[in-house]
Amino acid sequence: MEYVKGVPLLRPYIDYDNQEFWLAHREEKLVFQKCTYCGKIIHRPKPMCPACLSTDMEWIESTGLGTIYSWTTFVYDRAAYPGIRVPYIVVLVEMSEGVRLVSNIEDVTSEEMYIGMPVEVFFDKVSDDLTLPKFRKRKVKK
Amino acid sequence: MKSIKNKVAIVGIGLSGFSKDCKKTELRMACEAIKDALDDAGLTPRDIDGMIKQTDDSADEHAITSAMGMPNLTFYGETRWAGAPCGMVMQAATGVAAGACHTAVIYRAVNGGSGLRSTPSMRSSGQLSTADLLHWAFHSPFGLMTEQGAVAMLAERYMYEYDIKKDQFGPITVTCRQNGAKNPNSAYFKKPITMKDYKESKMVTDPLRALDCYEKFDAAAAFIVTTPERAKYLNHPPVMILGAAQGSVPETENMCGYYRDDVTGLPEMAVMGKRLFKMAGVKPKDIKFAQLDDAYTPLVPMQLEALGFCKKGKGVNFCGDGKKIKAGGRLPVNTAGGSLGEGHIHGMNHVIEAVHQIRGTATLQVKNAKIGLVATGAGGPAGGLILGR
Amino acid sequence: MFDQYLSRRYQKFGRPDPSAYLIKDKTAIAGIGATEFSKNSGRSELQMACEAIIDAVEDAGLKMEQIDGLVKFAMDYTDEMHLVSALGIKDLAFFAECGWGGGACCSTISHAAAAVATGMAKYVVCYRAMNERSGRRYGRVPGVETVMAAPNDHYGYIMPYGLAVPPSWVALFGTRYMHDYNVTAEQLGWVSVVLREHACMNPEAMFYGVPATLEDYMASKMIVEPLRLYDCCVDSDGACAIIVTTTERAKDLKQTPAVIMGAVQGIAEQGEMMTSLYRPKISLLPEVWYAGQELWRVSGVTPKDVDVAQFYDAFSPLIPMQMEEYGFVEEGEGALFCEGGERIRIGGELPCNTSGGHLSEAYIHGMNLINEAVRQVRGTSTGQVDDVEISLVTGGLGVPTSAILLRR
Amino acid sequence: MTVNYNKNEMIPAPVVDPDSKAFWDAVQNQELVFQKCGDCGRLRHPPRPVCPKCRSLNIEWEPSSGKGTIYSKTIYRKSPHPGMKAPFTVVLVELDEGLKLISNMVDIKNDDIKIGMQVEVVFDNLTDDLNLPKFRKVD
Repeated sequence: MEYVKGVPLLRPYIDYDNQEFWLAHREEKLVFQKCTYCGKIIHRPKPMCPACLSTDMEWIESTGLGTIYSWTTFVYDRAAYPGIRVPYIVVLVEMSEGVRLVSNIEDVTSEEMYIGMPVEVFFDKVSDDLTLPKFRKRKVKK
Repeated sequence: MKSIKNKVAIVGIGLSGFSKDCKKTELRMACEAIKDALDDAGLTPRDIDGMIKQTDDSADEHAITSAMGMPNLTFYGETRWAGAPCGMVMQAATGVAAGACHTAVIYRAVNGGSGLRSTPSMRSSGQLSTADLLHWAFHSPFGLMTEQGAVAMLAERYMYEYDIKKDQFGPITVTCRQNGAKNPNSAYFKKPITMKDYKESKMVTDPLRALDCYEKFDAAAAFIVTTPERAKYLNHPPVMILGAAQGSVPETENMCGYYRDDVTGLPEMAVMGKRLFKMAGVKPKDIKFAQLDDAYTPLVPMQLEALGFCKKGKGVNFCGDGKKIKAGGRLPVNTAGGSLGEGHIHGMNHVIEAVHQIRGTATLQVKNAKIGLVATGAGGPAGGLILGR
Repeated sequence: MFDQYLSRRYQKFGRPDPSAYLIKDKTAIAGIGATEFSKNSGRSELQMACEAIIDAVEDAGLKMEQIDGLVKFAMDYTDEMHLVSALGIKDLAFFAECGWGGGACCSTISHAAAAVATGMAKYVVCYRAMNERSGRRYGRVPGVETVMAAPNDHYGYIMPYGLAVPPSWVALFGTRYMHDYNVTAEQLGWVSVVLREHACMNPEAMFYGVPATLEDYMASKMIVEPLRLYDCCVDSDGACAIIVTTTERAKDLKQTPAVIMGAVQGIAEQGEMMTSLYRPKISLLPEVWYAGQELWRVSGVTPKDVDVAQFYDAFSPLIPMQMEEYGFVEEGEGALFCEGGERIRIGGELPCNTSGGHLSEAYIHGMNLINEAVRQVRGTSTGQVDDVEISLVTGGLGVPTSAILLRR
Repeated sequence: MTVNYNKNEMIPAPVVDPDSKAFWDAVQNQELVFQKCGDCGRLRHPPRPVCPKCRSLNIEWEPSSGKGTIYSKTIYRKSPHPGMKAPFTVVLVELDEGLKLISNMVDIKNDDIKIGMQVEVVFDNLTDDLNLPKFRKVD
């Protein structure tokens, strides 16, 4: 993926509910919220567990493994984020923890993409203060 | 005449404390206040099928239904402006009375004190609207950029027309603070003030002193309304909605209806009040207590006039030295302290205090508090409620 | 959590009894109004709103002084207090807002109907005015400052990856939908082609006189895979206004009342503004299913009884997806239903978007669809369906949705 | 001047939309004009697209006499904007035509501004492309 210099990077909004998620990326960790009370794993981070209304949450580190649930390719520059050169692929990854995540996939072309493709996380240091979890195709041992 | 009178009841209330920095997101504050209101009523999130929010709030229906596990809502909407608390109750009540939903939650959560108040959402008013342009373009180039200044302009003329002397608004804020000093949830608990403090308070926008104006806080509040039938099975005796009304007239602008003949009248409050009393079938003399919009002291006498508690121009006389508006007076006002004496959450706490009064659970309980009035949105689109048993 | 929806069990317990539903048959749409639809209106949104409301008031045969309620889109840049001043509305007794962009269109009707049914107001105007083409276009990437705001914190999870525009959000659903149910591009193409046919009958439509074939569709520019240009709605400037009152009052007015049988809203769990990607299954639209269940429950009719439908069509895959969730066809069979176009044409089994819809008439956040549904009931549409008894409109998708059912 | 501007900061300029453009264009040409209904002749301010009395969309612009009285005022003790130095007074002027307008006063001390004072319009040339209508006491 090629970023266009000079176009502002779009960054996450970090608040009290989600800061652990975003700050973990700097240490190259992907974490998800887990309800301490009922054990439900949640993404996106929430202030309260929707299953039991507990506000006691912990953060667990993800295995980083998942499969492609859906994807789309940006081919037309006027209907795309100008900070990334088209074509680029956005994927919806289903993680082994059972939660989903939006991200990019690298080193794969649009023609090679398919739903169900196994992927694994890596961390892309986009700028000094922004590291994003992204995905690569993963070889599955038979 | 069809009406929602006696068809809808307030059955649950939740109110956070008032903090200068609560270190929580507005979403979390909203969820906690709603949970408190549900617990108060004896309901769970799955019982909720209606939701009304204030347009400017960042915590929206999606975020709350997802965070709290509400499977589906069938009636939801928004109201804007300072009249919102009563307007939101009215909007939810129309949904319940029309059978579009059964049990609705109304909430607000604002990080006003910590300054973390997020910008209004893109889908509401992230950008100035055409109408906002109209409003601000004719004021801000001349430095009129704050609510305080906007209200001061009304107050100055009000004083001129009715020969009101300097510091005559003081007893209002003193009364609110004295009420708040007895309320453990108040930001000013055990911190009453006297007229001396008021007179020493610094002038901010003449004629308003700092103590004439509310302070900002981080706070959240929620209420739950349902049908009287369901209310029977819940924790508290229902607080019935006897009247609910909104009002807006030409040349209403938020805190600055400058372009009409008389700027001191709160005409939107007057038309709202007329409808409100008519629906409830009562008169101002039947009202045992009133929770009035006290974001700025001059708005209190103006409301007393607009709502018919006294004649035009006599509001300040009515407030006098505070005797008539104290608990035990002829018309106890803002018995928990209101915006000036409890804390500012845009009038939501006014509704909650009215519910406490009717339930008989207020810290400064008014005797025989069978029927009370709440007004919100003085100096803008107005909302009002008359609550009773 | 989602089990109730996935097992398609609608929780009727605890819902108000249909006999308590005061909106059905007792409320009606008495007037509709609109401005022209264009690429550049050349005037303020406030003026557009005023013009549409004046048009609707005249259409109903009312006087402006009689209007005592306003329901706006929360997103609309004109607000009720300035409209009251501009139009000289004397005493506004009811005002409310409905959120979520196009999801609000039928919501406004639901709130207005609740207000008139309970006596809180007599004549309520619902309106939408947008210079969406000449002003701020939704198809473009929002500014950094918008992404950084709390109400849009969900953007933080998608924007840094370049998932930045509405078509791409729908594209993720579209990919999965096509995968799950073996949907072909041609099947979606028929939706676009038939709506264009309908627009060519409607002189008010932006695409009047611009027919398109399936070949044109397939050749149209890929915007975000799998969405082509012809899958996307037409950006437009315009305004619409609708007057809701009681059926009793409407009978004394100028037009045949379009009687409201149901006006419902739906907002389901784990929703997000157009990116509800974290649900167990995303090729479905749970809020639509909920709205549908509620609509059929309160109105007492079934999808079979509907003569003509205006489905919210910001993007073409949304029409077959809605047909499934509203129960017109089985799950996964929507696209097959649209194939060839016969069934959704005027004269077909379920004529859809008879004025051209958002794809080909104009994109006024669903309000132009309501106007068309009313015209179908009155018998005055340019794409009139024979003997319309019952007419359906649905609200925006991927957001909290809404729907109304009208009858003669 | 009763408003002292901070020359290093931006001065808050009006935002103009299609409804108010004619008003602000006239101000740049040192004219104060008000909207007049092209059909019933009713004057109105601030500008809006429709006549609230007869709902006509026809608009004319009528030059103002520029004369009026102070209707109300407030003094900002703390500045709400870095471009303007406190204290300064904002006035609500009632013009002889019966319309009201928010503005500032020139050549007068804050404490000397009184309700009922007779005033007339002057144009304060703040920058090359920004004039604002302000008022001066008439003796």
